Amino acid sequence: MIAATAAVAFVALSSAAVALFPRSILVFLLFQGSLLYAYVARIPGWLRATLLGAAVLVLMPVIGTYNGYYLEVATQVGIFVALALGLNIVVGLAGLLDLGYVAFFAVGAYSWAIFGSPHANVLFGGTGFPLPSWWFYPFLLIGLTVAAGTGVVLGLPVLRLRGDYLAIVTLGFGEVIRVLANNLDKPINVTNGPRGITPISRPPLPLEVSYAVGFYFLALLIVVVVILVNRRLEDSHIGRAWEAIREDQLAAQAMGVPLVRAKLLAFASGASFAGVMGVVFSAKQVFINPESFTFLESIGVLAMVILGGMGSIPGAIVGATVVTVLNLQVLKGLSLWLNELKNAGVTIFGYNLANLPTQLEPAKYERMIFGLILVLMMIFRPQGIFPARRRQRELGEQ
Amino acid sequence: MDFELLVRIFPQVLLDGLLLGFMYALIALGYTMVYGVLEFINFAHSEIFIVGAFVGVELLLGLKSRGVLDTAPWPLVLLGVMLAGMLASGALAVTIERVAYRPLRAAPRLIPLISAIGMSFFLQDVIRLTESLWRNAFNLVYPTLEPLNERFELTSTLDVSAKSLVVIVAALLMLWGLHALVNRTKIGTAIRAVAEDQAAASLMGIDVNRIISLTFLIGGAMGGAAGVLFGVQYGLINPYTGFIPGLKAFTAAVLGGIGNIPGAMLGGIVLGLLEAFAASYMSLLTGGAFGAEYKDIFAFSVLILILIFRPKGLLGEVVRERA
Amino acid sequence: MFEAVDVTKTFGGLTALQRVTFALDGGIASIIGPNGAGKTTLFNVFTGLYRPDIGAVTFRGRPLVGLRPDEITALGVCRTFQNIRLFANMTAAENILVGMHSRIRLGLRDVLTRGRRFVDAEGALWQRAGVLLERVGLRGKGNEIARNLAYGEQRRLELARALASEPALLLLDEPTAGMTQAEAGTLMALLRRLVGELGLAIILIEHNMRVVMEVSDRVTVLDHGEKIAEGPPREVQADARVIEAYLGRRAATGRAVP
Amino acid sequence: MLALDGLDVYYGEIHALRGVALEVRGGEIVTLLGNNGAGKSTTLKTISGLLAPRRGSVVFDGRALTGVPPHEIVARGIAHVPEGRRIFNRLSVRENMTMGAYLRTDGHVAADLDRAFELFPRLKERLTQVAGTLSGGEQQMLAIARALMARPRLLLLDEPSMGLAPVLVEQIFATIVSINGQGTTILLVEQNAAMALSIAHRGYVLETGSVVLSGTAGQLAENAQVRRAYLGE
Amino acid sequence: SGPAAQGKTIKIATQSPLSGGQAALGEGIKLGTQLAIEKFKVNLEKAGFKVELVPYDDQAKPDVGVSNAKNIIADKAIMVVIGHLNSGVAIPSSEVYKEDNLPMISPANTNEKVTDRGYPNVNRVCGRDDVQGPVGAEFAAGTLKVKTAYVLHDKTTYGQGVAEAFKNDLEKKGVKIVGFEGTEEKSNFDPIVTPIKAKNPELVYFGGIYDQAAPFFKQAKEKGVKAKFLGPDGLDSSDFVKIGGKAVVGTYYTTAAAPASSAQAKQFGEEYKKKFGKNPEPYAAESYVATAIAIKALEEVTKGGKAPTREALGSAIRKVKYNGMTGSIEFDDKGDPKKASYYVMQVTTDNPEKWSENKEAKRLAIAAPAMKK
Ligand SMILES: Nc1ncnc2c1ncn2[C@@H]1O[C@H](COP(=O)(O)OP(=O)(O)OP(=O)(O)O)[C@@H](O)[C@H]1O
Ligand SMILES: Nc1ncnc2c1ncn2[C@@H]1O[C@H](COP(=O)(O)OP(=O)(O)OP(=O)(O)O)[C@@H](O)[C@H]1O
Ligand SMILES: [Mg+2]
Ligand SMILES: [Mg+2]
Repeated sequence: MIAATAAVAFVALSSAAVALFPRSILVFLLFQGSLLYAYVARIPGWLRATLLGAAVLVLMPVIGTYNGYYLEVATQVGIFVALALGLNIVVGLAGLLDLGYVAFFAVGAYSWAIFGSPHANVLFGGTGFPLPSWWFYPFLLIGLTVAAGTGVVLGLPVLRLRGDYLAIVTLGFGEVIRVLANNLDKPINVTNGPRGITPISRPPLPLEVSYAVGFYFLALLIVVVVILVNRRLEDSHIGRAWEAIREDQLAAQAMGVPLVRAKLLAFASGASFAGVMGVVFSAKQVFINPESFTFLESIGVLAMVILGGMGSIPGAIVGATVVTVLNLQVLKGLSLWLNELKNAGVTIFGYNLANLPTQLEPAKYERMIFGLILVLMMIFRPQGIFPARRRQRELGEQ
Repeated sequence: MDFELLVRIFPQVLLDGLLLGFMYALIALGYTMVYGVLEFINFAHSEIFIVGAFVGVELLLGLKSRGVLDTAPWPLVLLGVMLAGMLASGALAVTIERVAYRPLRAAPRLIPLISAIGMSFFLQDVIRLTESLWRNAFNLVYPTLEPLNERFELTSTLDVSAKSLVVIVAALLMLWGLHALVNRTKIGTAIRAVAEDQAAASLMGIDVNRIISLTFLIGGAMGGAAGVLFGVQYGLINPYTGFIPGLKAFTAAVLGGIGNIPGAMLGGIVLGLLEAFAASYMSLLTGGAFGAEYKDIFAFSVLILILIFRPKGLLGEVVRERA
Repeated sequence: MFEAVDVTKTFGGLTALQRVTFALDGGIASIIGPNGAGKTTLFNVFTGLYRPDIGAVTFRGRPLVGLRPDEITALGVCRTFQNIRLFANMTAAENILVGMHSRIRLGLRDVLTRGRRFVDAEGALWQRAGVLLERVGLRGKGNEIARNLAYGEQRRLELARALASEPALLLLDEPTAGMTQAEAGTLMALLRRLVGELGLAIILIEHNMRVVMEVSDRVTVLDHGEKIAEGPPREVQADARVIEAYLGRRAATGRAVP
Repeated sequence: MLALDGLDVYYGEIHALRGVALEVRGGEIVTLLGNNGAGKSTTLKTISGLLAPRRGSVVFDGRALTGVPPHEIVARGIAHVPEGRRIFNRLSVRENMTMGAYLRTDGHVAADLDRAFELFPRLKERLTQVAGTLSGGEQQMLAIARALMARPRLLLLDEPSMGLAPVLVEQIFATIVSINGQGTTILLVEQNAAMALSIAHRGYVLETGSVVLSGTAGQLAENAQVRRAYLGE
Repeated sequence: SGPAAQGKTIKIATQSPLSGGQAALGEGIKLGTQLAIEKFKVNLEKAGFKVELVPYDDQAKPDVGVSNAKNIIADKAIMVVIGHLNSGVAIPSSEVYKEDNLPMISPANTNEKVTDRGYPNVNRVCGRDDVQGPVGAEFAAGTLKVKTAYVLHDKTTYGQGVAEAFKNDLEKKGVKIVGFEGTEEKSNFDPIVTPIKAKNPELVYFGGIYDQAAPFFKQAKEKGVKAKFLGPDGLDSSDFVKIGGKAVVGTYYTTAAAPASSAQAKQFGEEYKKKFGKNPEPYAAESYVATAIAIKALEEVTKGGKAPTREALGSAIRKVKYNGMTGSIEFDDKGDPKKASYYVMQVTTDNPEKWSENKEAKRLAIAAPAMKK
């Protein structure tokens, strides 16, 4: 009862605080913290669902009207949550280390970018493109299919490989896709090379909502579907087969698990999530070029999965949220705050920050702190934030 | 397609590829040593490598500003600088293991991988911070050791610079030394024993932690030496320079069969040759439709092909899976 | 029902199996032989993990050579491993459910829609897992992580997992290794029940001679990859070559068999 | 020589040893019997320092071993042949043997090598073979020979007969007796109770982490409970 | 001083990569802006405003840039953004700025698409790829009179864009292109140099930035390539000779920044060095100019102590006539400089301290192309 009151109060107060102080990153963090609290607190299931539902369906868009930046952060969190959940299947459940995951994201993104922009005219001639903007919606499916197909095409030859050999091949594949995107403006101009493709059509939205809100809900909707699919897969013979492969591939096969088919399915479903989000990403950005699909991006998603807790759905969600929020919000907020102190000429320990040499500009060291946080998290919580838990089941024992 | 040209530059391209390959091989040794013992990819090795390069450049710049760089005999200078680089990188590698990997030894394999990635980010910016404060610049240029720039014309279409020869000789020496150490000495045997079974090794009286530290020391020192040679060869370094060669070297290590020292060498050379031939020939062969920009695609595609047919790398032992 | 003809397998220069012929129509057949004789290798050939250089293996008239291990399991041949290979971080019950994989007739669509069919089927699977656990004496351990089970329990869980695939032929590789004599006895009783109640055929690799003598209908002896003897337990036990290569003098002179 | 007292050992939450106390005197063969999971291996691992007890003491030659890392315990004269042999598969037989003598700096290593080969002539024939390709019995011999290279005064053996053909089991037990005859004290964990009791001087029976029975080998062999549970009668 | 404005803060934001591999260039943008703010803020301060710099690190990643952009438009005190380094970040981020009419002045984005979208808030002070490339071609064919050329670029928007423009124009002028390639390589150019040497062109053009161009030219020279070297304004940094040494003396580069021997440019270089202890990176000068323009426009819209609005500032920027070290700048209706002066410079010495003494080889004034429809 106390927990329930606390949770409701926490969420309500923190969201009110965001409305009052729309620019305070600390307050917004508090709001995010309240959601996490509502998730872990010992409160009735319906209350948890109501609180979280209200937060993401109502409060977040409202907050977005006070400060669009938060909605952007939330949308990007959504994109990365879907990516992390996809990679979680491949790495967390099936145990296949994929270091080139972002390639599938790229495939999805380019599929809409090419046809949703005038660029396709260069490719096919004529003036028929961009496709009418409602095509965006069918393309969610097309992007999914193309990415899944790419997953299968990559998977077929390489899934024989184990462990780090697979890792290096996927890394290579990721690079191949990126370099291809960067180079396929010649001899035929498919991707427009480094100059990228723009303008990419945005989908028509119902009820005249703004794009910011529209993309937020779109991302949210996809995340919900992805979570649902993820849970159903995980909690079935397919998910169990993946885990068995992760634990002992030879024994799994000897117990009747068709290795190639199961692995391909893992690759394809992981890839398809990335593909869908790629389509959304390209429309949201209006412009894409290969710089969004580097190796570091793949590493980032992997860090989310492991930080959250390998093989765990809540883990992947929280991992993606933490890394994204850390990168886009906390570290940025920190350096902006330090910058303000500096501009205001605040003195600490007798040292006037205004004299801080430019070498020590806080904004420059965000990645250093991110790296440090990764190391510390691994050392102090190696199992991840929300490690996978085994469900207890009723069995047919008399 | 200009066939005559293709033939004419062939020896030079071969040499270019070999040189690049030895460079990769040198860096790959660090990955392979660590992988051999702990079975994990030390992503921070590229920074360990580049720290060697930075220590080297600082020393050379120091010597230069004191005006002794051109008077001291160059082999001595080079050797001294390399030793310093090796020491620094080795010490750094040992420290990283102590701080960021040892607490995670019992954790699943991907955990130290992420820790290593974090370390890699962290170190890049620490190097940058240090150099920014110290020199107010972090793109540093290696002072030239003039005698090393000399070029020898072997034929009218083939020439080689002294520094390239130094890289090749140093790489061969180090590879041979390391191979001998690991396979012919008691310490080397202990390293292999720890690699296989840490608990059993400790029951032999082997101090597992010390052996692992030693492995990082050796791997790091090799990285440091490679860093200095890299700087001498290519001239320009910054804190982020290590990343791509590091990735390539790691690829080379895998290609050769990770954990295998001659494999690292072979993998490096194969990758170097692939890249060199792709970069030099791609444009010639396709009449300009594809160019040097495709060299990585070509290299990675061949890598994938090789691994499909030899899933444990070129020299990787097929560790048999017994049921 | 099961037949292997002229199975030969070499590793590099080493001939691990040399023209081994083996047939079984039911009951329990044991394979014994010195360490390294090729017993486990024979199992690996039977279950598709190794492809023989020469020779044919058939089960109910179907050739097995060239099939993948999972296909062989689906046909009704399943095994346990000499060094226990459970899915260490999954629960005991989940281990068993993986064993049922080849018998599950649900598609991706059922999984994603989670309809009636799926829910019913899934419920039945868990139900059956409980029954199997009980059968091997692991009642109440279904939700334990496999890694945390005691060694003997793990051996029995492996057996349950193999049974979950509803095999007609079960291959057991040293199932009593590391068990006390009493525990081995319990396991033997279980095996005999399985043969009796389910009509299962079993091939058993064992070094525990007491077990071999007690449960086998027939014993095959391998040495250096070749079959050196075959027949009823008593006969084989008295074979001079078997004593020489495998049993040792003490066993032959009739003193306490270990 | 070795005394354990009130040992409590945990694997995370699992309480594996509960107040185990036992003693091994110089020159003895002492055997430890018990069902699967009784805690026999855990006991040996605690002695050799692979596991740290939460409570209780291990005293060897009058000095406490608690908190001493495994490699130093080897230096004090205890060698442990672990469950499942754990030889170094990728090292040659000779290299495995040199690892056994890792800590030794005296000049008698070569002589000890010859002595080990007298005991196990089979190993001498396979000197350069990669250990992973040895047969099971040969691997077991190697594991024991390797431990002897440390010149231990106390040898801990964990199920040396597991997975071995009967003829090899006989050989191994004969070897244990002969090692003991040359002055090495032995603590033997065995599933094959009959064999173990036939060569041991004394024995202890463990059940779910506690010592429930102890006595001379003869007494134990006569004990009804032991006969039922471990001798299979 | 206008009491109405008393205590009001005007923030000028920069967005550029401050961490990661492109940090050095991104930092140049930030520092150029910082210098300009300190130098030109007096009038605004007199009017009662406090002027602050807010540097953002876009990590050269589009998603980070966009999220920063959202944060920037939410901070109502930010009046203008100076940035970005990468067109790939600038284009999606400026979509966000446009939502709130926040003016952006780019010091470095040469991609045609940046301004060709015709947004009223987006401007740039740098040249366009399709202008600078032809300037180089004009010089190569007209002045150097080369017959054969080899073109290499760095596979970035900038490098490839300018290289392609250069190549196309050069071909039209009848020069034979013996090779056209891209590379992401940063250290080892051996395999690229080998065929160049064999083909023996009269000119080698590198479309890209000094940190790649210098090692490339250096290795080419050392390997015996005898061609003349030419490149775009990415080479305009004293680090070019610091890295390349003697080997790159004689290299030509095109730039919109006036020769540092011009009084303004010289002063900028000295002040920059005094303040930050190093020579300006490429784009530092452009950022300085962009900031100066922004401040000039700010002075205009705050006349009489009025609080500035983004919209007003946007149109004020379009009206600014600025004469600085990159020549006189006036924006056309797309936000491109109406007429850009270009200089072709030649490196005269390997002493980085004397970078400013590089020789002017040619001067050209070219108008930006009108918006394509
Ligand atoms: N994958 C492999 N590669 C090379 N040699 C192998 C392989 N598998 C088995 N062998 C060799 O084949 C021979 C037979 O091995 P196998 O495991 O079948 O023996 P086994 O009869 O089961 O012995 P044990 O009773 O000790 O388990 C041995 O010499 C073994 O080393
Ligand atoms: N690594 C481990 N993690 C968790 N629990 C363990 C671990 N090793 C052993 N145990 C548990 O500790 C208890 C004692 O195990 P131990 O290995 O000492 O038994 P044992 O007497 O040697 O049995 P066996 O005859 O099967 O070898 C058992 O319940 C076992 O499940
Ligand atoms: Mg076997
Ligand atoms: Mg045990």
